[in-house]
Amino acid sequence: GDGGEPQPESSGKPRVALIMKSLANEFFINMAAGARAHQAEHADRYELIVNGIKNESDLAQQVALVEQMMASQVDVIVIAPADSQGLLPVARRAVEQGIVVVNIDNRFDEKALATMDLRIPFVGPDNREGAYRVGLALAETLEPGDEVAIIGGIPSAFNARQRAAGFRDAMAEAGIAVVTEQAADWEQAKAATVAAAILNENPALDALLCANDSMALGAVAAVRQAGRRGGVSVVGFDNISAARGLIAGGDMFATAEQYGHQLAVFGIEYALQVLEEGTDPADRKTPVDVITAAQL
Amino acid sequence: MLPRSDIRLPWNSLGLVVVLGLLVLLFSLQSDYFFTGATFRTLANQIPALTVIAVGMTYVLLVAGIDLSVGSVMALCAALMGVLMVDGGWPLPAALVAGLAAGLACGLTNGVISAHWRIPSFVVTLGMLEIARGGAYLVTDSQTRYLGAAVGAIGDPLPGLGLSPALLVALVVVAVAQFLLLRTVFGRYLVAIGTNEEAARLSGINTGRWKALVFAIAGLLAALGGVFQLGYLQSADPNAGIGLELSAIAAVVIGGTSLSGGRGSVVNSFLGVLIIAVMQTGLAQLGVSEPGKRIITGAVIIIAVLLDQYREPLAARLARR
Amino acid sequence: MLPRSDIRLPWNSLGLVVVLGLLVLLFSLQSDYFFTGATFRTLANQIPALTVIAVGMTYVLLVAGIDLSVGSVMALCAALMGVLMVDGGWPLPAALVAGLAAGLACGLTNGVISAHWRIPSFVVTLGMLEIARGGAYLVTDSQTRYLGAAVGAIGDPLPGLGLSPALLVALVVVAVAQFLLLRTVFGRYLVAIGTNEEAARLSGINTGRWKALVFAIAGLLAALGGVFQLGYLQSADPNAGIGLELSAIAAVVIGGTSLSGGRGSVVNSFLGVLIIAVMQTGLAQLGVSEPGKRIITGAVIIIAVLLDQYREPLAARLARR
Amino acid sequence: METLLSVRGLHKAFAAPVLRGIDFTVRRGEIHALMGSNGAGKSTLCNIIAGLLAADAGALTLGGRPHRPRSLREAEALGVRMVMQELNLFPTLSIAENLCFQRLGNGLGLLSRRRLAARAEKALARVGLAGLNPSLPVARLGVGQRQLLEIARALADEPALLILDEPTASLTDPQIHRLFGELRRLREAGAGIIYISHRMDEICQIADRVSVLRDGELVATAAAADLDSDRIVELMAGAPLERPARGASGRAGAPLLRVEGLGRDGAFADVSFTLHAGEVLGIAGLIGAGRTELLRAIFGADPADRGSLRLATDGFATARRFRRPADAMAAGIGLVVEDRRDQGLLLPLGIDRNISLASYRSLQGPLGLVKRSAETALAARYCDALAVRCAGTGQPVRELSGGNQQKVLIARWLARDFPVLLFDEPGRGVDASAKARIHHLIREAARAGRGVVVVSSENDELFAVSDRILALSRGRVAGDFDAATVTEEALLAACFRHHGREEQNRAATL
Ligand SMILES: Nc1ncnc2c1ncn2[C@@H]1O[C@H](COP(=O)(O)OP(=O)(O)OP(=O)(O)O)[C@@H](O)[C@H]1O
Ligand SMILES: Nc1ncnc2c1ncn2[C@@H]1O[C@H](COP(=O)(O)OP(=O)(O)OP(=O)(O)O)[C@@H](O)[C@H]1O
Ligand SMILES: [Mg+2]
Ligand SMILES: [Mg+2]
Repeated sequence: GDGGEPQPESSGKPRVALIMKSLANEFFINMAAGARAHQAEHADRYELIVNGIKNESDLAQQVALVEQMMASQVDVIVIAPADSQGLLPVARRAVEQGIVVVNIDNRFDEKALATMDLRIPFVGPDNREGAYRVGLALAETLEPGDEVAIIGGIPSAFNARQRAAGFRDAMAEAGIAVVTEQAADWEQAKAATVAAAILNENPALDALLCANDSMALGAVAAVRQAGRRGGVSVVGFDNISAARGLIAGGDMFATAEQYGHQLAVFGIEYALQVLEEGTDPADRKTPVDVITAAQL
Repeated sequence: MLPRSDIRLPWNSLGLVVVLGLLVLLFSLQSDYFFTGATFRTLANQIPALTVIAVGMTYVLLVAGIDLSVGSVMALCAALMGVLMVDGGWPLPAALVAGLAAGLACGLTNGVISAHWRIPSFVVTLGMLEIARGGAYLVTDSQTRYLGAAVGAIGDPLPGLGLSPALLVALVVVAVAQFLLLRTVFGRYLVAIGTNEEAARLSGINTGRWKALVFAIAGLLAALGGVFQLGYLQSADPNAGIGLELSAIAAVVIGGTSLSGGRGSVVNSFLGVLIIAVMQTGLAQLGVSEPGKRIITGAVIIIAVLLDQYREPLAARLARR
Repeated sequence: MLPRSDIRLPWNSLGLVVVLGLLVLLFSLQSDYFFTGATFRTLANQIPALTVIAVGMTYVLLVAGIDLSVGSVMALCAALMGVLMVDGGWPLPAALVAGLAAGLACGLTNGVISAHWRIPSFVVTLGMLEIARGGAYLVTDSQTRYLGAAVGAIGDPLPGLGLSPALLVALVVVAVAQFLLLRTVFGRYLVAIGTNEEAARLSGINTGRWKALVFAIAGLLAALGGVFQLGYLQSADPNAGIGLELSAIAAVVIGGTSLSGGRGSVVNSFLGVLIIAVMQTGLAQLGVSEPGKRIITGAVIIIAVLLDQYREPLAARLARR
Repeated sequence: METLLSVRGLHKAFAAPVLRGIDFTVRRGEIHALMGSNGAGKSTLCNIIAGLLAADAGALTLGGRPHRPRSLREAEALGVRMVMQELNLFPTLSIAENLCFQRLGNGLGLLSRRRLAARAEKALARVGLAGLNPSLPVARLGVGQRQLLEIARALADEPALLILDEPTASLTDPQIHRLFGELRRLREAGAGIIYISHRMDEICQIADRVSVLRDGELVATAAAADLDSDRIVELMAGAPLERPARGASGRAGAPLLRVEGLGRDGAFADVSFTLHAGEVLGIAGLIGAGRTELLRAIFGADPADRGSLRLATDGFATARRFRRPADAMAAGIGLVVEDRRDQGLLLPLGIDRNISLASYRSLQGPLGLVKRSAETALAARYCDALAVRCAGTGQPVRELSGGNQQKVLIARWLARDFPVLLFDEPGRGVDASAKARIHHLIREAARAGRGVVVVSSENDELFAVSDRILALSRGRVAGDFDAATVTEEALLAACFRHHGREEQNRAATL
């Protein structure tokens, strides 16, 4: 603790707080489930509290969560930050309070970390590279000069920008034209509306690249409604179960698997390692794999 | 004697049709592909859910209530149907009944609590917004369910007609709701309750019961919206319909329905839905940037209602001729 | 003769304090770490923005208006300040003035349009919700600005006191706003306008001007909320405050302010803010699942207002002694 | 005659007792006047009979059976109909829908518009509104017409017991006449009628028996023939009333306000007159003559379309047309509105807050603080001057009786010293002695050099306060009379001047 607070009774086991971007999204749910399963197996090693914010972009609420966990005097915070810079001040305070902080999923801004003279180990995938590889897989089925459109997440979200950038990298490399890039705020219905409009406006469109699978589901609906099934490919990101069904059925071409199930577990193990051994683990990039019908 | 009041009814639709026409014209000038059958089919596929939800909202606003829970209730009902069909293996009709029943139950809960304890419906439905969303996460375990062709028949265009069953049902709902409002005792009671609830109560109307019924209808229509959404997207997403209450209220209010009750028209709400849908589709087709979309949408909402201010004097002047 | 109306004022706070006490008790029983200084310092850091925004909302609801744009306006103002400081190199005080001015301008626009053209404020502020959000995206180019220690002084606890300047300012705002409401002619006018706008107008009150002023105040306070948020997060996020209007209205309505105008209390709105904040903090400390959080939050909103129903008769009985 | 309604030992209390041991009967085929000063408990008694309130103690029987209705609807099923003191209409619904609200549909719940219109036309004809289009929304009617609508609604059901709580408060003589014809017809058919009014002349004309309430106690019941109005007033007040002399506040001074060719489309046209200091100008007219509209236009509540006002303050130099009440008030004009509940009072707020509403300029301390003791003192002064019956100056106005609410509204405007004061039906619902006080205050104001305009549908009231009376007919000035010499006949004839020949003839036969 930071002050002379009376320490409440505790079991003596380290208490780990897992702070997610959202617990209303399959990807993070998987992550949390993985963590819970791990904790159940190692119940003697640590206690686990899982929290997520209501709205994936609500930075303030996530900062509040970190503070609340600090107030609860947890020993470890494993966090998937909603913003790569906005969480840093509070993370630093947590570190100063003696809490072990591990960064998962969305990487803290390295420059900002450096200026703050802070070191927080990172475990997670590279969204941009993942999107790039999904884009390349798609590009193999297209030809230079073909037209595609990108449907992005909430415009200011870090991973939304990363994924869109990855898609753009791949398209540029393959010489495919991106005719429009629009945001659909990660939402299925919104993506359906946007995709339908894009399809109307671009009769020669060959593919829709969506920054997550929810939006890909919306795009698939729009393609079907426009009667262009087979003519327009759709790719997504996250590999949620519904997307797997679509890929199997040929409505979607590909998605990206980030092994979310293990992501939080890696983070927790890193933290426990710091606690128990006092070592300072290196960053660890977790794999991202492209899932197409061939992988299912 | 000419029934003059009919001409001056607040539900004349002149101003809205003008706004709609202007929007279509503008987008057609900007994009070669806007004024095409494809666009209008797209629109026709997108609006059924918002349409029926706006109908329910019109009724709720008419009795001076508000329903913030429609988006969550829609998601909950769609989620329930999705889970029952995918995980439970239920046939579509059975799941459909269960989904509609869930919507009805949510709406009835809203109505009974707010009417019986005289709590502002804003608060009750705000509570329900949270509760139903929680329910949607709970039943789906926060995972989207893909249903595929099993529900396709709802949203796919009927051969020969080019319109989906969802749209047809939505149009029927609009027509029936407008008829109920204008031509039945039920409709007059709603207007009376919205105008002067105390006087309505004194006239022997069981205002609480009618209001509860109205919220139940709104819940049922939210569930129906969920069915349409399910058919359209062929999947059940527990995060569906976030913020939908504001879109629905915007459509209804653009349609000239008063937020303080007693004045409203279902047909005009439908025109409000069309204005919103045309705007969304048009802006997306033009590929306007996100900030631009937001700013234009906001401005159009205000301008539509502003123009509407001039609708009544105009109609009155026409009527005086 | 006894001035009875003062005793029977709606702004007695008994029921709310009871609800708040119950929540604290419950969470303290469930978690060893809840009833600690650390938790309360955390709370104290989190509430300033919502508090001042709820104060503005109380005023708006008092004159029978509503302001849906507060979240967006807050984000726009914070974004503007962030951009001016980071990209423009402005010093904090100058950026602060610019941010507050932007909030005032948004609020004034809301007020003037809705008062002058007699458009429901629901619609105008819904439009502004979109426009200001678009503006926030525009000025930041949709990217969060990190400000660091430059703004830390706003949100960091003052040494010795343990409370941040933001909280102190927020408390002063609450006190001043309550005082204005109860003790000044301005407050009387707001209550009169909210109770019967036509009667107020016919008594020579320039209702349009006062209403515009109230919306301007709400805009200014939303901007102040943005300043606090900036200090708290040390960064300017164009996505901040999505859905904040509902939280603010929930807090105010839990505090017993009527949505139909004429009845409200700033202090009780503050208690409403505390109830919401305590609930969020408590649920997070217990690590309740997301569906659970939603369902409990919804239920508490409804129950708080339900208990509030029993507050007035109870207070009346106490006053009669 | 057979007893229709009997009330035994009725008690009712709100914060304080309001009815104390009332014994009261109504016979079949009688019109029973219920008299009492403001706040005596008349409306409360009727509300209990009509099922709106529950008694604390006591027994009621109707037609020999115990009568304990739990709602208005239940009482109505037993043949009781009440026209309440305040209007209870639905402005957004049509006249026909309002008139037939209880029976809107056919068996299937569908509106039968033709049947509604037919029934509405019949009901309207009974109260002399035959020309009105039944599909107009009620929002477009004036207060007088709405009052008639309420009466038509009650009459249409041929009730066994009809309660009229001040039905004539905003009606003019011809309508009252017609109403009395209908009441007599109903009486012949064997109905019992409870009639509440503060107009003594009406009581003498129509009532068979009179009961007088004072402070919640029934102090007398007697045949109307055995009482005269002085005696009734004495019973009501517990003391004899000095009758104010007719007319004349003194000498009219210099001109204060000139109205020149004022007009508002569809309401009134080409109205010109001059108001002098020290003068009370009465305005007479039939319902819908445009009197309310005229006052509202002068005050800027609904701006005029044509014409202008000139004020003495700038030597009649500028021609103005106020667009906002605030502007008119700044120029020294005040208006007491006709529709106190919807446009005048802040019902949930205290008496003090209501009286001070237009006077905060003088009740304002430094920093805009309200001088609360001054506010309370002001309220106490006027509660006293107008004998407002209340539990304290902080009591919510909602809880006051109708007449006392009216006094509070008048107090708001007397509390400030406007050079020009406009009163629209100031005596609406006020009892005789309070009316005398109000008239006294109006004349006092004039004597102090202010100019006062009084619109009233009650000729006695006009005669009692005015120096001069202007007649409006169909929105046009149809006569300017000296109040001391004009006869009722001449005034009535002027009011009908711009009506059709047929209506004028009908009026002549009244
Ligand atoms: N809801 C209420 N709460 C408290 N007091 C009330 C309430 N309703 C009526 N009263 C009181 O009861 C008394 C009788 O009121 P009532 O309306 O019966 O008078 P009234 O004889 O009809 O007077 P008026 O001639 O002015 O209409 C008044 O003093 C009034 O203030
Ligand atoms: N809001 C309105 N819209 C349209 N017409 C109206 C409105 N208010 C009044 N009128 C009409 O204007 C005319 C003048 O009404 P006004 O109320 O001035 O008459 P009045 O002489 O004061 O009679 P009273 O008040 O007793 O009804 C009437 O024909 C009335 O129907
Ligand atoms: Mg009365
Ligand atoms: Mg009038």
